[in-house]
Amino acid sequence: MNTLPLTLLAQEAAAADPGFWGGPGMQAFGLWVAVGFTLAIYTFLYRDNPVFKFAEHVFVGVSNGYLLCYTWFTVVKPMLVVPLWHAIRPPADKPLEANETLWLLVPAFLSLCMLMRFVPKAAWMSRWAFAFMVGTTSGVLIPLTVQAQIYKQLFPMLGGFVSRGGDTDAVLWVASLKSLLILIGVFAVLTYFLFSVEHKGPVRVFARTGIVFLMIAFGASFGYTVMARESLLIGRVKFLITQAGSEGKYRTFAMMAVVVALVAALEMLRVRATPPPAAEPAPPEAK
Amino acid sequence: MSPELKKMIPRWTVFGIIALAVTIPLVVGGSTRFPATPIVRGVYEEIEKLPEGSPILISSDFDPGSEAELEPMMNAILAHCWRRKLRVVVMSLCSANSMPLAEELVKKAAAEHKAEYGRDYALMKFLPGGTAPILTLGQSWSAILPKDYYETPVADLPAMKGITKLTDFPYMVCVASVATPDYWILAGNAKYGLKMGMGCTAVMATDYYPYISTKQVSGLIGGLAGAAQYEALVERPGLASSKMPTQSVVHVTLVLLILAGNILHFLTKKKGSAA
Amino acid sequence: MTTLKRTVPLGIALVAGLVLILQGFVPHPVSGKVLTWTQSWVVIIAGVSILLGVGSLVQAHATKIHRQSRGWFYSAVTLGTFGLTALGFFHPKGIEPGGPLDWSYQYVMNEMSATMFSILGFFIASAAFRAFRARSVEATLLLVAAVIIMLGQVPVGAYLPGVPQVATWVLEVPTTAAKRAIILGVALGSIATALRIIFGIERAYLGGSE
Amino acid sequence: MRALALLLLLQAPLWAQLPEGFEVYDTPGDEGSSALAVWKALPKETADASYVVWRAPAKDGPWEEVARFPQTAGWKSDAPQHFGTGSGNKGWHWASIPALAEPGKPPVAMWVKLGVEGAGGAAESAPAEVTPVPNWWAWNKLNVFLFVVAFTCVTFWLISRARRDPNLFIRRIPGLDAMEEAIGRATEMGKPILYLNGLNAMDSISTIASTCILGQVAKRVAAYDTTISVPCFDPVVMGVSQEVMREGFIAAGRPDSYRSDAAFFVTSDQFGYVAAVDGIMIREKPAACFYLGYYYAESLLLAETGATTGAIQIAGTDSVTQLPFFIATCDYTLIGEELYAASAYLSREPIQLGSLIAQDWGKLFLLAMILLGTVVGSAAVVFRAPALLFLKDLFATYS
Repeated sequence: MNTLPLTLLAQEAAAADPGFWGGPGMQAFGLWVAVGFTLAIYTFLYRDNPVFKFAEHVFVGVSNGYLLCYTWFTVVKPMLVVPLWHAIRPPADKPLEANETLWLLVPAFLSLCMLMRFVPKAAWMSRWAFAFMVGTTSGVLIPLTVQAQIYKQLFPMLGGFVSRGGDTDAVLWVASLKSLLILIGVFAVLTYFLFSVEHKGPVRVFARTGIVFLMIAFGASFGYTVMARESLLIGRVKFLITQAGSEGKYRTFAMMAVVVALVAALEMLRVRATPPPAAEPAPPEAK
Repeated sequence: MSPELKKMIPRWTVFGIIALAVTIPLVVGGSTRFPATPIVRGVYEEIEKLPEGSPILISSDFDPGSEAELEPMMNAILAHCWRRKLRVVVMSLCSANSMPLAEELVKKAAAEHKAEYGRDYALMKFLPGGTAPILTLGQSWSAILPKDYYETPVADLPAMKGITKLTDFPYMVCVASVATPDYWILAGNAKYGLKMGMGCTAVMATDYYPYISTKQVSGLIGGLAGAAQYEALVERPGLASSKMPTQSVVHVTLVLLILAGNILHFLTKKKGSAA
Repeated sequence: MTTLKRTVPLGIALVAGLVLILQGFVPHPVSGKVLTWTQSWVVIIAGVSILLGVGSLVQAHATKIHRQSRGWFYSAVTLGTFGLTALGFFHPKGIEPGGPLDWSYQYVMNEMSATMFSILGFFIASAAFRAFRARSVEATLLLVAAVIIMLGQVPVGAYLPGVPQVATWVLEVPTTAAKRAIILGVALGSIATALRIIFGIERAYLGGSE
Repeated sequence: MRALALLLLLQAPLWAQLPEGFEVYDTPGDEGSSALAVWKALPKETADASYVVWRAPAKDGPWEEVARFPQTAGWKSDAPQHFGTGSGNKGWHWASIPALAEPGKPPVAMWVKLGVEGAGGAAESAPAEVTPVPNWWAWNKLNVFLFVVAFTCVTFWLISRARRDPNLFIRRIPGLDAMEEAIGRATEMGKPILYLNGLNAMDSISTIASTCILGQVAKRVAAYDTTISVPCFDPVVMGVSQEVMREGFIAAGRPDSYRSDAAFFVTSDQFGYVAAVDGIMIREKPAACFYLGYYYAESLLLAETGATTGAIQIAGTDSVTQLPFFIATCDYTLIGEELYAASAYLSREPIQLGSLIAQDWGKLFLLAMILLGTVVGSAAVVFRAPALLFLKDLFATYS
């Protein structure tokens, strides 16, 4: 995140009543917190240390608190609780559509079954909810997978590899060769995946070709991903840079000093407290 | 130094080199242009074809973790849509965090393009459940999205005029950092014939090449490089174009690191076999 | 008891599965309704089940604190921040902007997520440095393809003769072929697994096979 | 100017010709939301002239325009979902007419007429009546249905065959053989095993497959008396994992050594989960890490951290994007469908192996089709014989 959305938020907040949490005080404090936690997480690159451990545990606590509330406000309350409540006490302006709402008793019951896991003796009831979720997914998935994955992927391979084009409608050799290679690749990789055939003789040749295709594909995907991963890093570094200047109240430098000092101090304590590593039996080396 | 720490030295070296390769070009600055490939054009041209005032659906399926990569793309697409005077409807299938983020990004872009909420764009709520919500939207929009992000009934939004189900959108773009394009292809395109294009993180891009050749997806904007190309198409160099110099430096550094790793590997191997 | 514990869930999976397979072939609005409903039920059940997770979390950390086992301080941190954030539930703004929940999302979760994610920028480099060694033919192919695509991705690559062309070719031909084959295999595998579940052959998710 | 145009229009002999074969019928295989109009192309068509389609609730109006396009567009061949890919589509136009009735409400009859407008004048056809009704069967998905039925039958047949003759050949899958080894090694070292189910919820086939494998792993873990920890991303998956492991311990005859907190919930936030699991890896230093299920960007964050701890790492995922990272950082990786095969492979139960072989039959069928398609399809292009493209029609998906 850079500074622009925050200034925009500030303008909006000024229009409405920002309240305590949307006010400039909490915003500035938020940025201090953000810079601090960003640097704390980065200390993991050095090694596991109490500062990272602290940030990690905050992360787990906050995310669970947020997700709990979020699920209540976006799923449970509007989809289950409110409609059921209206079924019991219909609001004056809305007549009850009983037969539709009462169906909600099914998920309500299955949800209760799920919560029965808290009662060890009745934990098996959760299986009903598991079965419902797993069964419906499997059912929806089957026709869709045949249609969208098998047939749609098979379709372009059924027209052969030769293509014609241009003014004379002549055979396009380069394009045709490309299609032929794709066909060979698909054929070889599928052969590699056969489970009930031993990789011997001609099957072996195809399976080996399949591995070649797979390896090139995996290498390519890896290379392709580098940009994505680096852009995230660029985004973060940009954030730290904007918070390092006078506009960002030199937060990055201040927090960096705090985090580095903390890590260093705690590391020194640890080194003093632990006996030399030679005392531990060396674990067998992993290959 | 303990042997445990000694083992970390090559890692720390790599980390240090990468940190420098990212930070230095960012501090120095600059920008590059990137000509567009046909795959990126596939999205641009479909949007270009839509008549003025058509609705367009954007599924903003990424959360803050991928913001850096997908924000420039989202901005370029939004700029294009509003320049073509389309009604933009934004929704999300990704996660609890994706809709607040989408709101932030879209509002920022809207302010820049003087787009008005309700008339030129509308924000919907996050829908969990993978293909399930798409399947429902294909039957009836109001079944699960009767109200927008701010609890306004959808019927009151001019931007949503004439939309009763998914296929009332002549085109949609899914901008994703997670597997939601699969859901859109599976449920939106395969089941309801919804025309779609997509943008995604670079990591996902290669997965979706097959869907382009089967024409299930009209085009694909892959990662920052794709976003830089889209920015060039809409003639609006922005975030993506400005990040390209850093990317170049990091990529070259990484290639050099791999080369160095191999040279070291062969040198130690030779030593090992000689001993 | 076995009926309730075993037969009923298997029956639920069978009926739910078969009904939804058929649903895929029935365009009638009634069938549409079946789909909409069952799918929203799944969403609701998944939503309620977050309580299970939170329960497990609280229990685990509370036990640690109670026993004062190693690192119990950190458990207290988790429980404390969890409790503080969850208090935001009572703020009138809920998860809307301007409330404490939105604040903790914006300045804590969001920032830490992005940072953790960006660590990949370092890890992808160390993984490449360590793993991309030309040990065998396969490893060399992996390495060469990765290097070519890396260079082809950035404007710099455009100045190296042949690199952009080879990069496009690699993405269009071998990558498309391999991925198409994997998609086909995965599709068959998932259909087979789905069938095993619907017909009760695979029942591990209900706890074992007996 | 307008008057002149009107004059011209009035003077122009109304030779605007109406197309032949105009027909309106209910869209087959839909939920009753539309009807289809089809008509034969005119001998001379230009881009300046248009076809217009109107609908009305009664024979005498009021008419409402529902489609308008140039004569050079709107071909049947553009809509294989309604008309297939057959050669009969040549030279025919079509339009879709939305139904008058609201979705889910009883069907209502409507009248439809076709018009031609152009420089040559305008003409309208006689109205035709049609009632769009909801259909109970999507015939255009027959090919999909047949595949599902055939695959189910083959699966059952192979299962019954496997019951009779349990000595089925399944090739070695090195990653799965290594799992057993890894559990043994963990026992020797007295260190725990870390098992991750992926980040998808229980309604994902990869997660289901992963929990099934967990059952097999739990059996061995119980037999060897090793410790296992399963940090979960999804609460439901946590519940299922607990059930699966409990049964695994019971099957191994050691129900007393099962601890219900072996599978525990961390958080449903992607990177919060990663931070916590990375922490667990660094601190507990597991002897083996298993990553089975569906993964997103966290794959490399997990596996790279695991690699620094020196654990044996075995991954399996159908997430094509993340496979390269597991391949680069793990000792063994199950690619795509090998993940689904794993539970059957480890259990060695004939029923399960039978369905595994059904997957192979599916692949053989696809291989045969690709081969046939290559030969016949290429011949179709080389000899310019489009009739040979019949295979494409068989596998076209009309949605």
